[in-house]
Amino acid sequence: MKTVKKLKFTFNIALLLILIVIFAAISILNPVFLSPEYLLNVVLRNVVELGLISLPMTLIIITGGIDLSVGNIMVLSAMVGAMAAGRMGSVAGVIVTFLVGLACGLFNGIIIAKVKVPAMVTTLASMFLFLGLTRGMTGGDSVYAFPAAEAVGSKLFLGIPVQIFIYMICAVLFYILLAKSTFGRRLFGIGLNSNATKYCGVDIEKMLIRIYALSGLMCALAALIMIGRFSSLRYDAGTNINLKVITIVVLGGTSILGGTGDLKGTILATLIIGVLNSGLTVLNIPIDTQTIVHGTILIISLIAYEIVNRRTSSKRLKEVKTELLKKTG
Amino acid sequence: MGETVLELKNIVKTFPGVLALNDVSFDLEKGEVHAICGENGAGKSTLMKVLSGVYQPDSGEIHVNGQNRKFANPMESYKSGVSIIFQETSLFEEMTVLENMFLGHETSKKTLGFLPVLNYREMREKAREIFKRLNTKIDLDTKIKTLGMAQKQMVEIAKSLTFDANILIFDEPTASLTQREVDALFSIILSLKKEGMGIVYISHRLEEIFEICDRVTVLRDGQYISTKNVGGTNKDELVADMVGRTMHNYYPKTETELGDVIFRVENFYDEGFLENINFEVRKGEILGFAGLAGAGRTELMEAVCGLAPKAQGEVILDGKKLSISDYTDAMKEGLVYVSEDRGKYGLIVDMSIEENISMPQLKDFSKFGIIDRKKESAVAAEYMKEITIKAPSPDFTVNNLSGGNQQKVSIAKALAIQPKILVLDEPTRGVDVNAKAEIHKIISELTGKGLTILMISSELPELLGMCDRIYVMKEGRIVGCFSRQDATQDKILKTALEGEGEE
Amino acid sequence: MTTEFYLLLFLILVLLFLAVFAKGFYDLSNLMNLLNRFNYVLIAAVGMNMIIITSNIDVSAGALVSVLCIIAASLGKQGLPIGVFLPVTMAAGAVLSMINGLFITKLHIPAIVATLATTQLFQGVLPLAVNGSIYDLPATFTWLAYDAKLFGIFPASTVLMLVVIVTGLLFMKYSKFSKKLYAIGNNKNGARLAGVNVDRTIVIAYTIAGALYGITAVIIGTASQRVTTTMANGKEMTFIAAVVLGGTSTAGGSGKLIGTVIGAFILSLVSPAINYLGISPDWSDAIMGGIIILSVVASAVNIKKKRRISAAPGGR
Amino acid sequence: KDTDTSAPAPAQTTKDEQSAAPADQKDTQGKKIKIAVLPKMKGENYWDACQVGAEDAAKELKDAGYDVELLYDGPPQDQATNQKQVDLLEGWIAQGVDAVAVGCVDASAISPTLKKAQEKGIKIVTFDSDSEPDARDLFINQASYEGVAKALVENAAAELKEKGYGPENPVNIAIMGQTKTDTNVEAWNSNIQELIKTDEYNWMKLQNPDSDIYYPGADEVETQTQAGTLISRMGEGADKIQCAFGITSMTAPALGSQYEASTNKPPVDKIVLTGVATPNALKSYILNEQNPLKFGVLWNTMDLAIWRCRRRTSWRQEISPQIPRR
Ligand SMILES: Nc1ncnc2c1ncn2[C@@H]1O[C@H](COP(=O)(O)OP(=O)(O)OP(=O)(O)O)[C@@H](O)[C@H]1O
Ligand SMILES: Nc1ncnc2c1ncn2[C@@H]1O[C@H](COP(=O)(O)OP(=O)(O)OP(=O)(O)O)[C@@H](O)[C@H]1O
Ligand SMILES: [Mg+2]
Ligand SMILES: [Mg+2]
Repeated sequence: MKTVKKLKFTFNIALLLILIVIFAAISILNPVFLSPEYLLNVVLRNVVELGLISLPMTLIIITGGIDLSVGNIMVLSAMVGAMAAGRMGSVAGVIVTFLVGLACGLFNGIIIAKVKVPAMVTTLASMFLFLGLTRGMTGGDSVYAFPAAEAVGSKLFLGIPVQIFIYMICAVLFYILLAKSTFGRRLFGIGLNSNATKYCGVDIEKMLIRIYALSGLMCALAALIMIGRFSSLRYDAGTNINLKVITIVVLGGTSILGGTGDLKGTILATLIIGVLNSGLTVLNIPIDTQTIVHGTILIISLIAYEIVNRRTSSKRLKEVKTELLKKTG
Repeated sequence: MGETVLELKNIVKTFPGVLALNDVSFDLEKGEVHAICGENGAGKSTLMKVLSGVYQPDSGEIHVNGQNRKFANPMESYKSGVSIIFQETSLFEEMTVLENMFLGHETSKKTLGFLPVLNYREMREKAREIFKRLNTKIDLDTKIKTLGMAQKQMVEIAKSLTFDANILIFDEPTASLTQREVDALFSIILSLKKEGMGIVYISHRLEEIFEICDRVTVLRDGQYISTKNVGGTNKDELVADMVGRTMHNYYPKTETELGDVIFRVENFYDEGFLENINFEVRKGEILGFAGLAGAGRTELMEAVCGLAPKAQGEVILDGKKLSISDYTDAMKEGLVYVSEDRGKYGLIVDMSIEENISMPQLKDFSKFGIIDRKKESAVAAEYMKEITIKAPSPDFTVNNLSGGNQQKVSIAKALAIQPKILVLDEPTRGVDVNAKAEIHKIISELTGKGLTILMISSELPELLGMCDRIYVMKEGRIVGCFSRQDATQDKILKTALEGEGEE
Repeated sequence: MTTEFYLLLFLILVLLFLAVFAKGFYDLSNLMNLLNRFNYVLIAAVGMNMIIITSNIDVSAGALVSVLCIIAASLGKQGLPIGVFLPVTMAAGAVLSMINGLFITKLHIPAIVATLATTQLFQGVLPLAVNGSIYDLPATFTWLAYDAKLFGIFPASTVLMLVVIVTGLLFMKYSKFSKKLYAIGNNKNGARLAGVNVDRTIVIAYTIAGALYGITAVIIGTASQRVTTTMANGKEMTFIAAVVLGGTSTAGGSGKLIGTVIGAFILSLVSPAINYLGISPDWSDAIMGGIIILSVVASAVNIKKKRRISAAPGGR
Repeated sequence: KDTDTSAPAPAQTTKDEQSAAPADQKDTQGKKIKIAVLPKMKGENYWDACQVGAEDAAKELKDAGYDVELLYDGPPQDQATNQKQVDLLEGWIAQGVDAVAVGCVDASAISPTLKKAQEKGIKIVTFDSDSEPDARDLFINQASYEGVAKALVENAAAELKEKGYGPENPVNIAIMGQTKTDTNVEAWNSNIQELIKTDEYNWMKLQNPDSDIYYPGADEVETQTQAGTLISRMGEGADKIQCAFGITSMTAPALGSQYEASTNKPPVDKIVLTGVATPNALKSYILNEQNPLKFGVLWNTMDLAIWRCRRRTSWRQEISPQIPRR
């Protein structure tokens, strides 16, 4: 793992550089971008939902899994929550939102862990299921925000949008969880070799169910923020989110094959996507071109990662052999 | 002997940072079985992969049947008469036996004069013929995943015979076979030899070399060392060539004073796998488990350690009945299992030594769920010293260690759990002579410190050399028990095959 | 019994159910409408099936089909007949999809990520290349959907589909190439050792799939006189779902084409079927999701059972 | 402000209003004016026509001596969500544009951002589909909600009667909307449903709102396939549908084209198709005698956009253009 860690270190620096370059370029081209109000209220605020979901998604991808249904969990939980809020008040709305998110996550987790259906297949199917449920239940109409959602989605605290604080707290917690805790270590174990991890006495099924459920909960949180921010939400609001979140995680240097990755990368990638999204808009670059920029940056980073990866591992292998030779004589 | 069918001259092969083969030469005659031996990483497999076109040599020449050849891929070498059965199986689990045998060189006929269409009938006939020659029956349309190890091996051999090869290479074919299957394999090798085939045979089991080989070539660290007639050498001499020094004691068993019965398994049972298992072991004892592949030894030990959820029965440790529902429970009680398959179940090879060692009991290495990396490192360093793991530092990635050292890491990992009973499943599989002896020494020392060891092995000499008592298993039952004094290779084999013996 | 068998059984039950409860479902016009939908899903799913068998995946399929729709339309707009724009679109599909294959094999980027990236390129480049969508397409363009009817009944796209299925079934059984696909999906290294040129095979699989996407694009595009730039975006999930429902494992190496055919048919059936039952088509996604989940769960449980039996000693 | 003008103004209004622009010339001349136009989606002909119109208008204004910069962007068709619209709006607000014209995907979702823009002194015009009334300065309603619904139902009824239907021979109808969040389309939809409850039209029946009102979403292929299913349900008889309304610029042409594509077409003299779309999109179906799509409510969105740009200097009145009829 040491090689991997060294590699991550350099890759994160590369990400940071990309972020700085993009940031600087946009600020020079249109100084409006630099206004603190725009940075806080638009640039950051707009990526909070994506950022929140990409945290648990990083964990899931590290275990070698994937969740294609996150966006749809979001909208389903927000919708049922909003319906409940309409009948039973705001508090009930929040509780129901989280319960639905949790239930969706558990549903995915149990099928993946217990029935052993591949994550990609399970969440592809549940993507259709959750999307369809939302669509069928609303008949295509919007659901509307309720006070508790507005509190996290459209209010300020100390002049800064509330959701930014929420994101920062979650990011720190997830960082500690993944990088420092026993839970995180086990996640890496599962991603690198789930059999061997099981033979270390780790209950893999429970771990997997937990992270998918956690993902469901984070989706519910993001959903509250989102519906609060927009004051209403339609059934198809989540569909684009699924692949976007995966893009962020992968851009952050987490291997889709599982076993390597860290949250610093994911957080940096979230910021890059945020700056790009809002930055290109201020530059009046049409949405289509923005899509190309996203795709290109993803490809460049993948290629860069591959090159860094190959270079480091072959260099490392050489070092290893010489070290071994010295040691064993 | 006959004509030379294969000649490798001055082969050099480097990988990034590794000189895998340094000026190695080798030749094979018609109708001979030529062994290659050497420690792990000596370059045996690499040499054969160069020969069969998997790798291209940096320099050197390959002469097959008198012609100078360069193979871009294995298919080319197959077609010129060299067939290889790789160390790691290269079968396709979801495909049928027939599809596997002919993959990449299917016979086809032209339909409409131009469209090549697979000719299943011809392939089927050819396959049947081959299996008749091998004296085996396998349904050609079953998927590989439903076959057992031995049958898979048989398919591999059958596959290699689908080419009109006169040179056949076996790279450690017996690593996952047991005695009976090995015997069957040997009779096939002998009959192929009679047909005039030249056979290259790679194995870590020196006994096998003396049983069927004519000549033996030794490699060490990618260097050619020697070629000898098997009749004119002996085991010690071979080993000396392999490790570069003379070795005397392969089984350094130290006699220890046995304590009272510490661990008992009673009426153990797992539908379809295990039947009425009873055994006991005394403190400090090394208890062996012999049996053919699939006899259920691994299954038994996994079940006892809570790794098979459906098994039932009583496990009594220190007079206390344990209730074990999963492996975590077993570990807590001091019952620890070291898997036979290092890469798959034993270690997370992409993690460092310290991370592997702490993995089973992360709780002990953490405060409030946060891992104490200093403690991890310190504990790992201790074990590295204790059982001499050759690695620069505890944060060294396991992947970069040699097989023997990897095995030692998995033992260290088990020891860190502070076991009372240590279960070692095939602790020296695929490990070279030198490392093997070291591991045996570690095992001996551990019992000296009062640890009790259950050891599964398919190598009878190892069991005979190391164990105080040996149980024999067959089809999920214990069919015999021998004390160190009574046990002989013949008796154990007979019991394992026929199921009789003193119970 | 195989997954395909159970699926077929399920399909027959559903069809019987519809015969009783969905009045008018078996009207010729509805059946043909159903076929129309089935045609394009299936043809793309055949390509997707090949890709998934090699244990890769293509999430760019939807965006790519959108690109191909526009290519077809921009040719069709000039009055070129289908005899020209179909092959050209297929060729374009082959080339663009080959780029995916090259990304994956040459740069060693996992398929899902590589195609995720190219999705964004395809989606972005399109609106730049054509400003807005293409309208007022001539009768030569819509000929396939409007006028080309075999025996005055069967849409010609159905003929295209039948050709693809029959060729596909024969190809998967009788070609050397198909064995390579399965071999790669099972054991990439093993395939390499058996002399299979893994990279080239994967690239070819993507290329063939791309050509099939071309046919799908033409069927989708010619359905009306306008072709928009986002025509098929998001459809990749339907294609993948058809393959998965048909019993092909996303881990690769297994799965039969006939399963994909049945899977695609079941998925195409859902929306019209529930509409004829008096339910809003809004529920169709939920029902599709439910069917896929039930199917994969059932076969996973089945496999588990089987494994247990064959692992019993003595039973070898 | 009151948004609904029930009587459609005559088409000539457009021409008359041209003279209004120079009146305000003094306060705006010399100053750079940034006008942003945000359609519901890009890549769909109705909206693409708006873009052409907007560009023409911008050019015209430039020719008239104004320093106008036009920003035109919107979500791609498959991502016609309020999130995208809000993202774009935020960018424009930050740049300090002078006016924004929006066709709202979802009225309630976009209104908070529109209000924020208003607070910054940006003039907000909505067109096609309105926001919440207090979030904009002006709503340009191409056609009054009742007007469109009335035109559709009136014409359909006339046509149906020609084909032998009437109070003694009732018909079943179906409606194809797009999504439930389109303010205008939903208003037409509910007006149609109101109208067919009146004595005059109560022989036109919506049997089952669940299965007979379609919401295919913004997806082109889904729209086509659902239209196909609908066409296959049409024909003679009480269990069939005789009249289909496609009340968006995507669904009306889809009905036309799916009819052409259908095998075993329901007889042209037994069913009626109609809808709302641009003239170009329906032209060929209307011209085809074999297609039951005989009329549609048509208008020219290009003029709509021209007009909007021109109007921005004088906000005084609400305008409704004529609904041209065939
Ligand atoms: N693809 C490769 N890349 C880099 N190094 C390699 C590669 N294959 C083998 N090596 C190295 O070449 C050396 C020889 O390996 P080889 O597999 O031939 O050993 P072996 O004698 O077959 O050992 P074993 O008994 O364990 O099978 C080893 O040091 C090994 O690490
Ligand atoms: N050679 C084989 N042929 C068929 N099946 C096998 C073979 N080896 C293992 N199995 C299957 O694996 C299961 C587990 O066998 P297990 O590994 O417990 O036996 P073992 O005695 O430990 O064998 P080994 O010596 O390979 O470790 C058996 O029930 C059997 O079905
Ligand atoms: Mg080897
Ligand atoms: Mg075993």
